[in-house]
Parts: sequence; structure tokens; C-alpha cells
Amino acid sequence: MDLTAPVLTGYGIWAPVAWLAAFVAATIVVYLLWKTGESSYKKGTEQGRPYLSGNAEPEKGAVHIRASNLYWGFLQALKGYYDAIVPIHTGVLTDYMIWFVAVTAMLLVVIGVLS
Amino acid sequence: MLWNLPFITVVVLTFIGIVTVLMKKNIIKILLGINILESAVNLFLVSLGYREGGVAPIFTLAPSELMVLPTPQALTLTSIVIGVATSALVLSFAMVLKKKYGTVDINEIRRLQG
Amino acid sequence: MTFVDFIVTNAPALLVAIPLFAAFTIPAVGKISAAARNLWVMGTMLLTAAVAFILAFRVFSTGTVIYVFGAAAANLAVPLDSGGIPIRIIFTVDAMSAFMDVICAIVGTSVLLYSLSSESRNTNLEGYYALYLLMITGVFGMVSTGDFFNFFVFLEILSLASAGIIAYRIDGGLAVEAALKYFILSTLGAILVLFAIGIYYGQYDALNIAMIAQRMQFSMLDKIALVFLVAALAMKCGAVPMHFWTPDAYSMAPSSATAFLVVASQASLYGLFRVVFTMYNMTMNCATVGWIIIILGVLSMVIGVTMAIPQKDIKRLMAYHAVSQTGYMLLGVGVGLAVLGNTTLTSAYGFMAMEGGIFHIFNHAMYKGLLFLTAGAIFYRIGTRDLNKMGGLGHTMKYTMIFFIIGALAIAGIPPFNGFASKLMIYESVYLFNPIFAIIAMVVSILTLASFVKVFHSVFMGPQLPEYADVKEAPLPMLIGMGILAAIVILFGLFPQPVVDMLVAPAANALANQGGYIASVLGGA
Amino acid sequence: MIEQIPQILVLLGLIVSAVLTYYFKDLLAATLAAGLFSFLISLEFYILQAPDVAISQAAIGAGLTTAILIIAIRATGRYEEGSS
Amino acid sequence: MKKTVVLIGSLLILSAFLGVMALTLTFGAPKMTDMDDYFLRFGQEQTGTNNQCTSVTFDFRGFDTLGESTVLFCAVIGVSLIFRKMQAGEEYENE
Amino acid sequence: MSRIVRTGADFLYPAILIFGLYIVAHGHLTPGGGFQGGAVIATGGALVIVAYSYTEVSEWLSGKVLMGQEVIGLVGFIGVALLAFAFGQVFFFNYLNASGSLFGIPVPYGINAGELNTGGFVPLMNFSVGCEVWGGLTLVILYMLSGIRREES
Repeated sequence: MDLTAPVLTGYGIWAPVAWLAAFVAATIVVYLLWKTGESSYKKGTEQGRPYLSGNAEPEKGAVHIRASNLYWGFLQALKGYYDAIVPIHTGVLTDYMIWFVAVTAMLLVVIGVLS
Repeated sequence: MLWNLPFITVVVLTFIGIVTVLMKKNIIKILLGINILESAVNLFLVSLGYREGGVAPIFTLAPSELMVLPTPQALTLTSIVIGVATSALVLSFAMVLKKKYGTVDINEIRRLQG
Repeated sequence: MTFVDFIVTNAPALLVAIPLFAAFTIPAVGKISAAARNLWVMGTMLLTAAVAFILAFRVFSTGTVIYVFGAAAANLAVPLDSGGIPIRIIFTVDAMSAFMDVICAIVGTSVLLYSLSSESRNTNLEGYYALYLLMITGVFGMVSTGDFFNFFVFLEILSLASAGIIAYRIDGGLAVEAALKYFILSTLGAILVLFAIGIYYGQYDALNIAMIAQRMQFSMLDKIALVFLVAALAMKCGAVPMHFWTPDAYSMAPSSATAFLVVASQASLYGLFRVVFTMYNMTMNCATVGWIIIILGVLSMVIGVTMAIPQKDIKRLMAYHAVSQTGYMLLGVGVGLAVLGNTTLTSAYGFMAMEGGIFHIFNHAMYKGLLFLTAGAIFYRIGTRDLNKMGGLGHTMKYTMIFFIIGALAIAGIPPFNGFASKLMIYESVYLFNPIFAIIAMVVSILTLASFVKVFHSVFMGPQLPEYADVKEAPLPMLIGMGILAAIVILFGLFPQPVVDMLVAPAANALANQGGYIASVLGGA
Repeated sequence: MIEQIPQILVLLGLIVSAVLTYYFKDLLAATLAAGLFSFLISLEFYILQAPDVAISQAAIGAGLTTAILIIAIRATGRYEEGSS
Repeated sequence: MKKTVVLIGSLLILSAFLGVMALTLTFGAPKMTDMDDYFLRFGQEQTGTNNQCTSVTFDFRGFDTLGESTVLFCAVIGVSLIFRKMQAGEEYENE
Repeated sequence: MSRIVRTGADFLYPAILIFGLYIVAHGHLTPGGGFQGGAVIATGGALVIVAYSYTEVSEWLSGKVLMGQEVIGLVGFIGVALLAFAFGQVFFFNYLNASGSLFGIPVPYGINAGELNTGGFVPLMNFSVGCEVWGGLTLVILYMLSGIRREES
């Protein structure tokens, strides 16, 4: 059996090993290009210090961005959607069972009557 | 048609069971509703196996050759024992929830949401 | 009869009998010592996995294996004097069942290895391991059985064992609340399944799946039974809008058990596919049912992933992703079902969509198991699941971080991990069916990546926080458990085609080929 | 016709006891109604020629389930409050 | 109340279909009885029991009965886990 | 509970026990079997447990014994089924039927008086299941009572 055979998806092909080889080759090319560049960075000088418009650097623990601050904009943009979808997850078992029974009834109508 | 009474009873019991499960807020009442539903299914299975004029499928006592079908009875036995296992587990959950949350009201057992 | 012959012949029975026997004896073995108990559990699991692999090898090399409980011979499905009807309980292990057996064996073994150290701080571990082995029995039984009432019994074993294990850490009542919700919903589902069994029995006097399939007429009663089964099994596998128990149960169960709960809900997914493909197949209106499954799948994908993004609990976030990924499987197989009757469309993309969906079952079990295990490792070390309190763990938990990256990239469908291969198959075949669904699937994939970037950033990145300064790497058994799954994720990502050829295509074939299933039980009907 | 009268009575009793189970706010009374329900359904099983199931239902449904329900009610409080 | 309307509507639909089911099936005259006739005819010789219900429960469908015992075992283990005495610090408190 | 209830339970329990064991033993001949008999005995056990207080009961009825009983029943059940492998048969094959040994008298088709020594492995399974159900259901009641007790203290 050919281990490296590509997957034929009916529309295109996917050959991970070839992709990986190309990826590695591209990385090597990038690395070589990067090597040819000229380094102006000098360790231990003023260059290494963070530049914060003259302010003092804050403490390490304070600069960590906590999880709920991420994607604030995304959640704000989709506020209408989330206001509709989150209250459905009420946490009340009765509501969950009503959803279940209602879906069963709906499927009964769709399959039993319409088809 | 009219003598399909056991089946009609099954439907009515299912209705009452589902109403009890969906309308009541007390976990123990919900469990009673589930018990009614389970009994309805059991009755459904046993009625499916009934033959007009049949006798119980036991050769020691049976006077005639016509017997009711034995398979639904075996299935129902299994179903009954599963039912009591379910009840035991749900009631233990209710007892622990009463101890931890101070209530068995479904509307107030909703710390996991969102 | 040699020993090897014995194992090969009786593999389907041993698959269930070994873990059952071990589970029954654990309360006694646990009295001896903790080490003896661990050895007993682990040995049982390895033996069961070996039997599962032997069985799967036999199925994939020679075709469907049947095992008749209590008959004069293991493959005597139809007694000579019965007039062509199967009367006993039959295990019918075709390629699809063997595929699920392989998944369950791999995930079960690595999760058990992991739980040997992750649960070691808890009390009454005999009960925990007994329930874990019973869950494994339940999954093996559900996917192997060819008898519908037997399916129901294993479904109940699985839901009781799962409910017990979800409530295992009481956690101030939260775990019990999750278990209660899961258990009452699944009891309702089981009642519907029992109604369906009664309907089949009343009409056809048969409980065997192949026999029901052969006698199927698709009358009004069969429609009702179909709806009951589809609703109940879709609820059990966590399809929107009946997914509400999933985040609760997945987040409150012990992490190791959560990784196996994923496989448990996939067993229900298997049941759903078995019902629509094997029991009904062409007798019903495939397009309608196919579209229902597709709609359930698309809803699951979108709502699952959008609900995942704002979550703050790491396991709850992953649980919503499990809902979302289940949508991919439903979408792929649903497309295959919708075009089932049409030969040209099936060969054009329907079969490929089914293969994609089924391959995704395997991949999802592996990487979602891996992700839940890494979440459990983090919880084991820092004692919280709140993403807001985490940060900077990459400095100390390097291996866990690597495993998390592998899992996260795989779930987001980044090449060359295994998630990409199956998602590509789904995208391209679904695009031919209906471009909108393919685009939705890709958007969902991007959102998945986005939310895992959030998790990665807030857990591992950033400066080392003072409160976690002395956090250590997870213990070795946990790392080995995660490593097995990570290795499979990479391996299957790099070499997808052999897996598709060997495992997935036969499984899809077995699912679509109703005649073959009936013939293997009833004999060339 | 005449031999069906006991069956009709039992089935009616089933429905009535199920409704009572729904109706009682006092959980102990509801449990007793459920016990009566179990007993009646066991009688119905006997009428339908299933003695094995009848014994099983009588012992498990009417006996044990009632016992564990009473234990649970002792632990969780006797009256359901604030229900619709 | 939207919820109540949905509830009543789905309950009515459900009972309507179950009612169709109840009226379609015939009580007292099963359509097909071949499997059970086999049990009644051959069960006594093949299992040696006079009670055919037991022969079906323990022999023909004995595996189901094993599963049923397992369900009971699950419940017992689950109840014992819930009421176990926990160590200090074993429970994780949210919030 | 009052002395009358206790005395009643004391007298009733042996009767219930014997009745349950009769149901278990004659499962293959008359209505009944392992589940029914085990449940009847467990109901009797529940009566005794309810009649006495939990502290008294837990002195002479240990959970370990009941758990052991349940495990023995289950292992016996699956062991009887697994023993078929020793005879070179498939799982759950009724190897004892018509073998002439214990429970092995052949039964012809038709109505007969009901010999106790018949039924193949069915009586063995009835005993195992009876043992298991007896232990298991009593254990459930005991555990739930222990839950109440800890809440009250």
C-alpha cells in the first residue's frame, strides 16, 4: 500500500506529505533569505529595552490579557445574535425537555404528514 | 377498534406522564411522571403480545395450546428493572441536591447555564 | 480448537464479557490494594483493546462477522427449523461497527492510562473504574449489536454509567446538577426508543435489525418509530437544539471521563446512522430525512461554535466545540443520505461526503479526547477551570502545551493534521451538493481556530503569573495517555489515504449497503 | 363483553390514579397514588396473562419504588411548593 | 406565554400520532407471530423449562438479562459513589 | 418505630424470605424467577430496615456483605454463561439442558407436571440473579438511608 498516496476528494486532491515537503522547502528558502540579511541588533544596549513612550514598563503580571477581554469587539458586533442565543440556555431542565418534545413533534409533522 | 382499550390507555398515560414531567417543578414529581411513562411503555409492550383467548406461556399449568407471546414479557421484565435503577439514581441525585442547594425545585437548580 | 481460534471465533462475545467481568469483580479486587486494582483495570483494558483489534482485523479482511449468543454454533444466525427467522440475540459486526470498536479501544486505553494518575487523589476509585469499564462495555455493545432491544439495554447501561461518572466529583452539587439533567433527558430518550421497539415488534414480530430491515414497509407506524428514534438518538449525540445537556455534563465530569463521553455520544451517532441507513434505507423518503439531518448538522455547527467563543470555563468551551464538530459529521453523512437513491450523484459526491463524515468521527474522537485530556492536566495542576485566572503556563507545562497545540490545530482543520483531511473531504463534496453549506462549514472552522487561539493565549501565553510559579509538568502516565492520541492525530494527518482506504471506505460502504447487512445475517436473501 | 368489564375498570383506575399522582401537592399522597398505580398496572398485567411481569411489577413497582420514594421524600421535604 | 403554547401544541401533536398508533394496531391479534411461535413450539425442548417466559428471559435472550443485571449494578455503584464519604479538599468549589 | 411494627417485621421477614426463595427456585416452572424473587426478598429487607432505625440496622447489616452478595451473584451469572466456553460452545449456550446431570432432565413438548430438576442452566442463573437483586436493591435502600442520616446529624 502506498502510504503517501493523496486523498482524492472528488473535486481536488490533498497530499499531506508533498505539502509537508513543500512547506519544509519554503521554510529553508525563507531561512536562507533571512540569513543573507544584515543584522544591526546589538545585545545589551538601549535597543533591547521596551519602548513605551517614555513610561515605565509595567509589572509582568499586569500585562497579561485575560480571556474575557479577548474578542470583545466580536461579541459586541454580534450583540443582537448573542442576546438572542444565550438566554435560550436557561439552565432549567424543564425548558430543555420542552425543546426535546417540541423537536420530536415537529419531526412528526415533517415526516409523518408531509412526506 | 373500540376494544383497543389498552392501547388507548397507553396513549392517555403517556400524555399524563409527559404533562407531569414537563409541568411539575419538583424533581420527585418529575420522577413520578417518568415512572408513569415507563409503566405506559411496559403496558404497551405487554398488550402487543396478547392474543385473544390466550393463556400465560407456562406449560405446567396451561390447559390449552393457545398461549400469549412470551417475548414482550421478557422485554418488560428488563424494562421494569431498568426503571427501578433509574428511580434509585434520580432520587439519590435529588437528595444530594437538596443537601447542597437546599432545594429540589428545578427552577432553582440552574447554576450551570449560558 | 487452539487458543487463537478460540479468541478469533469468540471475539464479539469477549469484547463485552471481559470488561463486564472485570467491572463486576472490581469491588472485590479493590479491597486488596490500590496497585492490584490499577493493574486489574489496566490489564482488562489492554486485553479488551487487543480483542477489539483482532475483531476489527477479521472484519476488515473477511467481511461481516456475526455471533449468535447461545446458539449451537457461533455463526448459526437462523436455526434450521425456524423457517428463516433469527430468534436469538445476534452481534453483527460489520465494517462500520468495527470502525467504532477501533475508536473506542484506542480512546478507552489512553484515557484509562491517563486516569490512573489524574483521578488518584479521589476516594472510592473502585466505583469510578467500575463505571468506566461499564461505559466501555456500553459503547462496545451499542456499536456491535445487531438486535434492537439489546441496543436499548446497552444504551441504558451507557447512560446510567455516564450519569454516575458525571456526578462522581460532587463539586458542591454542580456535578450532580449536570448528571441530573443528562440523566433525565436520556431517560426520556430511552422511553422513546422503547416505544419504537414496541412498534417494530408489534408490526413485524422481530427485534433483529436485519429482520426489521427486511420486513420494513414504511407504513405510518414506521414513520412514527423513525421520528422517535431520530429525535432520541440526535438528542443523545448532542445535536442542536437538543444539545443543552452537553456543555453541563462535559464540563462537570472528571476530565478523563469527559474524553470518553465524546466516544459515548458518538455511539449514539452510530445508532442514528444505523437506523436511517440500515433499517430504513431506500424504503423511506431519503431526501427528507437527509435534509433533516443536514439542518440539524448545520445548526449544531453554527450555534456550537458561536456559543463557544464567549465561554470562560475551558471545558465548557471545548464542550460547545464538541457540539459544533458533531455538526460536521451530521452534515457529511446527511448529504450522503439525501442523495442515496441517486446513483450518479452518490458516485459524484454523496459517497465522498459520507466518507468525510465518518472519517471525522474518528478524528474528532482523537483530537477532542486529546484536548479534554490537556484541559484535565491543567486542572490537575492549577485547580481551576476559569480561563480568566490562567496565564503563562507555557513556561512550566511545555509538553502539555505541545499536545494542546496539536489538538487545537487539528480541530481547527489546519494542515497537515487529521482534522484537515476529513474537513476537506466534507467541504469539497458538500460544495457540490450545496455551496452555502460548504461556506458555512469553512466559516465555522475559522471561528473554531479563533476560539482556540483565545484559549491558547489565555492559558499558555503571557508572562509567568506569580500564583502559578511552582506549577509542575503533568505526571508521566497522563503525558503518555495524551501522547498516544497526539501521535495518532499526526500520523493520520500525514497519511490519510491509507486510513480512508482501509477503515473509512469499508465503513461507509457497509453503512450504505443495506442488502449486504441483511444478507450477512439472514443468508443471501 | 362481560368478561371485559374488570379490564375496563382496571384501565379506568389506572388513568384516575395517574391523574391523582399529578394532582396531589402532598408528595407522600402522590407516592401512595403511584403505588396504587403500580398495583393496578400489575393487575392489568395479570389480566393480560403475564404473571411473571405482574409479580415483578408488584414487588418492584409497588414495593421497592415506594420505599425509596418515601426515603427520598423524608430527605427532601414533603410538600412541593410554588408549582404550577 | 409562548412556552405554554409550544408545550400544548407539541403535546397535542404527539398524542395525535400516538392515537393513530393505538388505533392502527390490533389488540388481541398480533399481525405476525412467527418468532414467538418458534419459542412456544421449541423452547420447552431446547431449554428444558416449562415457563416459556423464563426460557426467553434466560436462554434465548439471556444476554439482555445480563445487561439488565448490569444496569442494576450501575445504579448501585452510582448511588454508592454519590453517598460516599469524601476526603477534605476533594470537592472543587466553583466561585 | 413502635414495638408492634418491629415484632411484625421480625415475624414477617422469614415468611417473605421463604416465599422469595420459593419464587426464585421455581422460576423455570411457575411464574417467577430471579428478579421477582430477589425483589420480593428485598422488599422484606426494606420492611425490616424501615422498622428499625438506621443505627440499629447498620450494626448488624453491613454494606460490605450486601455488596459481596451482589458481586457473587453477578460473577455467578456471567460465570455460568462463560462456562459454556469450557464445553467448547458459544457464550450463553445452554450446556446443561438434557445432559442428564444436575438440572439436566430432558423435557418433551407439551403439558407436564413440572420436574424441579430440569431447565439446564436456567435455575442456576435464577439463583445468581436472585442473589444479585436481593443484595443490590437492599444496598440501594441502605445507601439512601445513610444519606438521610448524615444530613440529620
